[in-house]
Amino acid sequence: MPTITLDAISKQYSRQATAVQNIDLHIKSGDFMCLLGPSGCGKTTMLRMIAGLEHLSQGRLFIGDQLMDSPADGCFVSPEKRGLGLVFQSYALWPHMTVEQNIEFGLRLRKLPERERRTRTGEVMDKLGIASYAKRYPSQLSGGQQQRVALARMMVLKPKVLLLDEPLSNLDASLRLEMRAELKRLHQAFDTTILFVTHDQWEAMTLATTIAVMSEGQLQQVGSPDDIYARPANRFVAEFIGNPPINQIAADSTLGSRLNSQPDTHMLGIRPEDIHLTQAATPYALPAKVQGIMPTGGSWVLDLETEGQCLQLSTQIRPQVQAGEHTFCQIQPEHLHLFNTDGHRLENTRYGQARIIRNNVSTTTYMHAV
Amino acid sequence: MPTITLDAISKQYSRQATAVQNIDLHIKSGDFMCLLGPSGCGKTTMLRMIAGLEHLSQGRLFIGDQLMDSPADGCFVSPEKRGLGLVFQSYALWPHMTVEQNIEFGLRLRKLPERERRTRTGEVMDKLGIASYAKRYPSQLSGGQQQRVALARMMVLKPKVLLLDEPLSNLDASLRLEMRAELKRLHQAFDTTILFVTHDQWEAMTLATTIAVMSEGQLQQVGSPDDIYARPANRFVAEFIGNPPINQIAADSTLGSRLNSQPDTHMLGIRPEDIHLTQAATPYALPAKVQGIMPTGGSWVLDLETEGQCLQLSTQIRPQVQAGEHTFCQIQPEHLHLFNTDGHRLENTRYGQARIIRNNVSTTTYMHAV
Amino acid sequence: MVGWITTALPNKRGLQLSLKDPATLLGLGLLTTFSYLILAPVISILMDAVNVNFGDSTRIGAEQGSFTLYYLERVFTSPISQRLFWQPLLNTLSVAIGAMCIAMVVGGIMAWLLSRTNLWGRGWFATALIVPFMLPTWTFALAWTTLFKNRSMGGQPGWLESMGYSSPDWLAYGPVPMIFILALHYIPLVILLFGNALRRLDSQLEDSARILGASRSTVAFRIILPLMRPALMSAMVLILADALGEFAVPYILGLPVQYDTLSTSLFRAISSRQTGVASVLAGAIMVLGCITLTIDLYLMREARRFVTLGGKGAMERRRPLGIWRLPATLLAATLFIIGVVLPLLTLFLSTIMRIPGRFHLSNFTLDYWIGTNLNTIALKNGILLTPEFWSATWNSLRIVGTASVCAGLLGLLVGYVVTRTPWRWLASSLRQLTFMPYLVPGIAFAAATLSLFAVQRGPVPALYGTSMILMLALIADQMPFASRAGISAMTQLGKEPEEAAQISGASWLRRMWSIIVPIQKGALVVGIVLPFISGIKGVSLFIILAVPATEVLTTYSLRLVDYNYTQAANAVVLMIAMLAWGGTILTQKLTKTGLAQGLES
Amino acid sequence: SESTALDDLIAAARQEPAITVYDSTGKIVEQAANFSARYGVQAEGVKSKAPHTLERIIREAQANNIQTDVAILADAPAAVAQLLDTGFAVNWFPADLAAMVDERYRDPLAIVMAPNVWTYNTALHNHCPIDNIWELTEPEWERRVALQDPLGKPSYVDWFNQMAQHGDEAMAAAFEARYGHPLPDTEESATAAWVKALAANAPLLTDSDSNAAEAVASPDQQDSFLGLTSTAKFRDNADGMKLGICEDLDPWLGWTYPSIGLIASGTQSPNAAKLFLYYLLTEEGIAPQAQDGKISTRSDISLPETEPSGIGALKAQLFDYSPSTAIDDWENRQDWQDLWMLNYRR
Ligand SMILES: Nc1ncnc2c1ncn2[C@@H]1O[C@H](COP(=O)(O)OP(=O)(O)OP(=O)(O)O)[C@@H](O)[C@H]1O
Ligand SMILES: Nc1ncnc2c1ncn2[C@@H]1O[C@H](COP(=O)(O)OP(=O)(O)OP(=O)(O)O)[C@@H](O)[C@H]1O
Ligand SMILES: [Mg+2]
Ligand SMILES: [Mg+2]
Repeated sequence: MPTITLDAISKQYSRQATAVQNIDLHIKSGDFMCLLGPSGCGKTTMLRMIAGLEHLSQGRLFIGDQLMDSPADGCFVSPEKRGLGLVFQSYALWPHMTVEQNIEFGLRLRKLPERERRTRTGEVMDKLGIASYAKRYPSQLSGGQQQRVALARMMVLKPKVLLLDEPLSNLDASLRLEMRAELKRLHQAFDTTILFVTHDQWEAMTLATTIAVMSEGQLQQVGSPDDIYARPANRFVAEFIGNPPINQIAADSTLGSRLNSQPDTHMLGIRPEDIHLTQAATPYALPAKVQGIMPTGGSWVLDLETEGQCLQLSTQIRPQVQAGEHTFCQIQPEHLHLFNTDGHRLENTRYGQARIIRNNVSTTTYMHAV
Repeated sequence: MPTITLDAISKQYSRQATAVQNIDLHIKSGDFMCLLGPSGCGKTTMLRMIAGLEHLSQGRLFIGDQLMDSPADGCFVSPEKRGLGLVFQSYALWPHMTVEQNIEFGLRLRKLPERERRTRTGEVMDKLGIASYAKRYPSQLSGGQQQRVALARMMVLKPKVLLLDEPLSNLDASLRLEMRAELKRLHQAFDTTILFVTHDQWEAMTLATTIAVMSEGQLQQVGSPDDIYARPANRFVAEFIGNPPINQIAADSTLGSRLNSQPDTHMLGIRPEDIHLTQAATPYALPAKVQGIMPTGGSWVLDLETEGQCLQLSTQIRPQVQAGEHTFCQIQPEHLHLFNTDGHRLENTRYGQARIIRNNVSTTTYMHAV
Repeated sequence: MVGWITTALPNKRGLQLSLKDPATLLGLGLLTTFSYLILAPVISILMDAVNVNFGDSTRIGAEQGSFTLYYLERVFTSPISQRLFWQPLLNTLSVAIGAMCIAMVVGGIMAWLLSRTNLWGRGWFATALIVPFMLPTWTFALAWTTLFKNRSMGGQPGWLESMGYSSPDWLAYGPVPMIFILALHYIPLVILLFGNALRRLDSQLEDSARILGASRSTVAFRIILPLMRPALMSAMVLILADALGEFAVPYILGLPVQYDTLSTSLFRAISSRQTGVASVLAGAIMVLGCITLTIDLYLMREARRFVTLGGKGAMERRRPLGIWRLPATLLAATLFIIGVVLPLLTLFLSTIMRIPGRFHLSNFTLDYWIGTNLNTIALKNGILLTPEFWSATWNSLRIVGTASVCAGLLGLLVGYVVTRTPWRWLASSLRQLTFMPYLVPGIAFAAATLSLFAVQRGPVPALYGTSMILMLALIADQMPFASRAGISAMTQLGKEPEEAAQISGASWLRRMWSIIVPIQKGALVVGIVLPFISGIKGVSLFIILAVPATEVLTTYSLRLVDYNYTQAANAVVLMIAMLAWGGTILTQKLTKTGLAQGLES
Repeated sequence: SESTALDDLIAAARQEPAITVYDSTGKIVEQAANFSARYGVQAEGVKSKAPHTLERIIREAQANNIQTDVAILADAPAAVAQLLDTGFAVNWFPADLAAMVDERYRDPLAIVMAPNVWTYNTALHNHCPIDNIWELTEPEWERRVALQDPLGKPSYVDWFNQMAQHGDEAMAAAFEARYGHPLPDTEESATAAWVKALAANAPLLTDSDSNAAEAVASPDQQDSFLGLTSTAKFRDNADGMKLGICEDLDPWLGWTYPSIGLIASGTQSPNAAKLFLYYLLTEEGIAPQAQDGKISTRSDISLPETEPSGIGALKAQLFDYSPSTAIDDWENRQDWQDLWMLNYRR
C-alpha cells in the first residue's frame, strides 16, 4: 500500500504566481485524507503535482519508497508510470469517445479481456447511474452526468491511490450520498489511499480520516477532523472551519484582558457554541446585550454585545431572551483558543489541559450548516 | 419587472432523448426561484430554453407579455434580445480574454463610458475576491476563481432576469456564504428575478422564495420551500427532499394498515423527525427495536424496526436508548403523508388539516445535513 | 529573435525535464529530420544567390563559385531592378493580399455556415466547395479568358464578346481577375482549416456572449474570430505564401497587360537558366514569407489563450438560420457555380472540342476520352482506354497517397511539439522550418533534394532513382499544409484530455494514437487532404526527381500537351481533379469525418 | 569501314546498361521506343523542359549518380555554358556523318533545327499582309503582333543575338529597303533597333506557342494579327486553324533554333548514348519530330511530304542558328533581356 510523502515541495507558475509553498505532508497508506482550503489556495496544484502533471519547482515527492519528482536530483517519473487515479475538477472527458469508451479506456490499456472489461464497465456505470447513457458522447450529457463519467473512469480502475478534485460538486444530495458511500466502500475494500478535495466541510468531517487545511499555498494544519476543530493550529484554521465562525477577541481589548492573562497572547478565540447564556453573574459571567436572534434550523445564533465587543453565540436550546434584552454570558477559560502575534496557537497553559476532548459528533455539529 | 411564463414547453434533443416534457411554470417578477432535481433531469435545458439558447420543441415561452419562442407560431426571439443573464454550469469563460476583459465585455457592449466600466468592473471583482487576478487568463485560474469570474460577468450587468446554473458549486463554505449574501442583495436591490439551479437543498430552502422540483424532465411541484417540504405533491418530491429521507410504508403492510385507514392509499410516508420515542405504550405508540444509533452532528439518527418494517428516526435530543434495546415509538396520524397508487399525494382527511404548519426554520432543520 | 531565443533557453532543471518529455524529444527528432529534408536544400538554394554560377564567370569577371554581390545588385539596385523586382513586388503584394482578404472573408463565412448552422445541403456543400482547390489555377484562368477575353487578345472571341459586350482590359486581364481567381482557389483552404477549428469550438462560448446582448457581428468579431486565430492565421499564411509563389495565373492573365509578379520574374530567370538571379528572387519570396510567419509567431505567442477544447462539457449546437437559410444556401450555391461548375465546365468543354471555343456541333468529339483507333501518332485511343494513363494514375495515387498520409501524421506531430514543448526556440524553429518549402520554387527545391539524395549520406542510402526520393521530397514539400493544419488544431486543444489519459496509464504512443489523433481527426484529415490535393496536381518535383518508371499524371499531361493534344491533356487534368476529389471523399469516409459533421459522429 | 564502326558501336552498346534520354519534346518517348526496337538496346525517353534537364544533369554529375545518359536540350547556350564548358557533359559527333552535317552543327552537336515562322491568318488575307520585318514595328501593327514572352523563352533572345551577330547587315538592308534611308547609327546594331521598336510597338505576349497561334489564326478570328509561332502549330490547320507562313518576308520569314544532343560525362553506357545520338541523326530516328516541321541537321534528310506547314520548301528563307557561337548568346542573353524589358510597353 503506497504512502505519499511530500518533502518541502513548492510550485511556482511564474515569478509572481506561487501556487504551493514549502509543503511537507505524509499521507499514510490507506489514509482517506481530505484537502480543505479556500478557493485558489493550491489544492488542485497539489493533486496535479502528486499525479505528475505538474513538475515540482522545489522539494521532493515520494510515492511509497520511490522518489517520484525532485528538481534537485533531476528525477521525474512520468504520470503514466505512477499508477494512480485522478478525477479532474474539470472532468477532462474525451470528447471523441462515448461514455462507455471513456470508462473502458483504462481497462483496455491494462489489456483486460473483453468479457471482464464489459462486466467491470457495466458494473461501475450501474453503480453511478449512468448506464443508460453508455452510448452517448460527453457533449450530450448534463453536468452531473459528465462528472459521474469522470468518476467512473477512475473508479473502474481501482487504483491504489486515488486523487479526487471536488468529484461530487455537481451532484444532487441523494446521489452525493450514494457516491460517498461508494467511495468509502472502495477505500475499505481495496485499501485505497484517497486524497480528496472538497469544499463541503461536512463531507470532509464525516468522510476523512485526516484533514489537511491549506491556505495561500501553505499547509496550515494536518490532523484528525476532531483535532482540526478542537485545536486549530492557527487563526486561519480556527476561522476557516466552523460555522458560524469562531469569535475573535483582541487580547488587549477590555474583554480580551479580562478573559486572559497569558503572556504573548495576541488574539483570543471562542467558538460560538462555547459561549453560554446565564441569568446571573456567575464567576466567569459577563454582562451582555442581545442584539439579535437568528434561528438557523434546530439551532439559534445570537448576536451579543459584551464590553464593546460583538460575539456570536450558538445554541441548540431555544433561547429564553429577546433581542434588546440584557443578560449574562459565560466563557469557560479552558474553552479559549489563544493565538500569538503570528497567529499561531498558544497552549492554554493557565487553565491546564482542562479542555474536554470533544467527540467527533459534537465537532461536526457546527459544520453541517455550512 | 419581467415575469417568465412557460406554457407546456418540451424539448427533445433527439427521438430518444427528451430532456424536458410539457412544463407549465410561471415565474413571478422579483421571484427568487430555485430549480431542484436530480442530475440530468433537465434543469440546464430549461435555463437554456428560457435564455433562448435552445429552441423549444413544443409549447410557448413568454418573458413579460412578449412571446419569446413558440414553434407553433414560428416565433423566436434571439438570446441577445432577451436581455437576461445566464451563468453557465461550465462557466464558458472566453479563453482569449483576461478576467477583467471577460467581465467588462457586457459593459462594453452597452457602450458604457470607460470610467464607469472601470469602476463597476472593479467593484464586482472586489466583491467576488478576484481583483488580484484581473490580468490573468481564465486558464491560469483555479476552478473556484473561474466560477467567480463567470458569476461576476453576469452580476456586473445587473440584469433584470438572472439565470444561474449551479453558480457556487466550486466555492468553499465561507465564500459561498458571501456569494449567497451578494446574490440576495442583488435580488433585493435591483428587484431581479432570479432562477437558480442548485444541488444544495439547504441553499434552496434558505435562499429561494419558490422552489420548483423537477424529475426526468417533468415538473413535480412548485411551491414555497415550506410547502415543498411539508406537503410534497408526490412520492418523488417527498423522497427527494429531506435528509435522512422520508420513511415509506406500504399501505397494505401490517404497520401500514395499522396507521392508516383512508381508502386509495397506496403508500404512507413519515419524516424521520416526526417519529418520536416514548418509554411507554401511549395511544399511537408502537413497539420498536433499536437497530443502530448514528450521531450526525448535533442530532442522532436511529434505525428502528417496527412490525417488520425498518424506520429511520431523527432527533436532536440525545437518545436514552442503546442499540439492541426494545422501546416504543410514536407516529402522530396527522404527520403522515399519504400517496395513492400513482404516487400522488392524498389529503390526509381522516385526521383533518390538523397538521401544524411548520415555519421556515423547522423545515430547514432537516435539510442541512444533506 | 536571437535575444528571444536566449531568454527562452531552458535552465538545467528544465533541460533535464525536457529531455524526458516526449514532446521535446520528438521535437528534436523532427527538427533533425526537417533540417535535413528542408533546411539543407533551402540553404543550398540561397547559396547560389551569392556565388558565381556556371557560365557567369566571364560576365562577372570572377571564378565560378566565388563570392559575388552581382546578382543581388542586379535584382535590387540595377536600372533593370524596377522592372525585375520592385514593380513585380508591388504587384505581387497587391494580388496576394487582395486574394487573401477575399478568400478569408468569403471562406470564413462559408466555413461558419457549413459547420455551425443548419444550411441546406451542408454535408454536400462541405465537400463540393473544396473542389476549386483541386483544379490547377490555370483552369480558372482558362475559364476566365474564355468568358472575358477581348479583342486585344485576338484569337477565338470570348463569350461575352460574341454576345456583343467587349469587356475592358482591366476586367479581362491584370490584377482584378488574378485576385478573383486566386481568391476562389483559396477559399477551400479557409473552409477546411477554419471550419475544422470552428467545429471544435464550444458553442457555449458563443452563447455566453449572446446572453450578454452581443449581436451576431459582435460575437463574430469579438469572440469567434479571436478564438479562431490559430486557424485563421494558418489559413492566412498558407494563402499569402502560396499566392506569393503562384505563377500560372499571373503569367496567363498578366502578360497581355504587362502585369508582372515576382513569380513570373522568377520563372523567367529559371527558364533562361539565370540561376543566380533566380536564387535572389526565390530568397526575396522567402523573406516575404518569413515576415508573414513572424507576424504569425508574434500573434500566436500566448497559445493558451486559444484553447477552445478543454475538459469541461463542451457543447456543440448548430444555429438555426431562420429566414437567412435560403439566402445563405443561395450564397453557397453561387459560390459553387462560380468556383466549381464554371471552371469545370470550361475545362470539360475544352476536352471535347477540336478547336477551343468554337461552338459548332461538328467541333465536338469524345475521341479524346474514349475514342479508338485515332488518327494520331502517340495517342491511339482516348485517354481512358490508354494503359499509360492508368499506370500514371496508379503512380500518382501510390506516391502522392503515401506521402500525404505521412505528411499528415508528421504535421500533427509537429503541431503537438509546437504546442507542448517548453522550449520556445524549438517550437518556433519547427514552425518556420516546416513552412519553408512553400516559399521555395518547386524546381529549385527539387534540384536541391536531388543533390542531397543522389549519394549515400550517413544512414541514408542513395535514393535517387527510386520512388522513395519522390515520397520524401513530396513529404517535405507538403509539410507546410500538414504542419499548419496540425499546429492550428493542437493550439486549440487543451492539455487535459491528454493528461487524463496519462493518468489512466497510457504511454505516449498510446495517448497519441487513442486520444490526440482521434480528437484531431478533422485536422489530420485536413493535413492529409491538402497535401494530397496539392501533391497530385503538382509538377515540379516530379519533373526533376521522377524517373521514367514513375511517370505521374501531371507529367503525362504535359507530354500530351507536347504532342499538341491539348484536349487530351485537359482531360487528364480533369481526371486529376477527380482523383483529388475521390481521395478527399475516401479519406473523409475512412476516418468518418466530414467538415459538416460534429465531434460526436 | 563506315558500317563496321557502326556495328562495333551497336555491339558495344548492347553490353551496356539501359539508357535514359531526356528531351523537351514528348516525341522522345516514341523515339526511344523505336530505338530499342531497332537496335535491341534499351532506352527510355522522358520529356522534360530544358531548365529541368540541365538542373538534373548538373546535380547528378555533382553527386556522381548518373541517371540521365543523353540529353537533347533546346537551350543551346545554356547547354554549352553550363554542361559542356563545365565538363558535366561531353559532345560527340559521329565522324562518318561528316559529309552530311554542316560543320557549324557539330560542336555542339545540333540534332534538329526547329523553325519559328511569322504567320498570318489565311481566312482574312490571301497572302502575308507584310513583306518586310520592319513593318512589324509600325503603328498599323501596334498591339497586333502576337509572340511568346521573350523573357520566358530564352530561344527568342538567343535569336536576337544571333541576328545581331550573323545577320545584322541583312536587317539594316531591310530597313533601308523599307524606308529608303539607312538606319541612323544611334543604335548598337540594326537588330537592337528592331528589337526596341518591336517591344515598343506593344506586341501581345503569350505564355505559349498555342496561344500565339490562336491569337493569329483562330477560325472565328475577326481582327488581323501577325504572329511568331513554331511550325508544329500548323498541324492544327487540319482542325480548322488558319495559319499561313509569311512567305518572302524580308529579310527572313523566320528562324531556326537547335536542339543540342549531349552525353553525360559519367554515363555507364557511353556507347549506347552515342548510338542513340547517331540514331537521331538518321531519317528513321528523327521522323517523329520531322512531323512537326523540325529539320534534321543532316542535309540529306528532308521533311516529309505530309509536313503541314510546308517549311521544307522554304528552308532557304529561314535565318539559321549557329550553335558554334552559342556561348556568345549565353553571355549576351541578359543584355537582350534587359533591352526588351526596358523597351516593352503595353
Ligand atoms: N445534446 C444532447 N443530446 C441528447 N441528450 C442530451 C443532450 N444534452 C443533454 N441531454 C440529456 O438531456 C437531459 C437533461 O440534461 P440537462 O443538462 O438539462 O440536465 P441537468 O438537469 O442540468 O443535470 P445536471 O444537474 O447533471 O447538470 C440529460 O439526461 C442529458 O443526458
Ligand atoms: N497556469 C497558471 N498560471 C498562474 N497561476 C496559476 C495557474 N494555475 C493556477 N494558478 C494559480 O495558482 C493558485 C492555486 O490554484 P489551484 O488551482 O491549485 O487552486 P485550488 O485550491 O484548486 O482552487 P479551487 O478550489 O478554486 O479549485 C491560484 O491562485 C491560481 O490562480
Ligand atoms: Mg481546484
Ligand atoms: Mg445542468
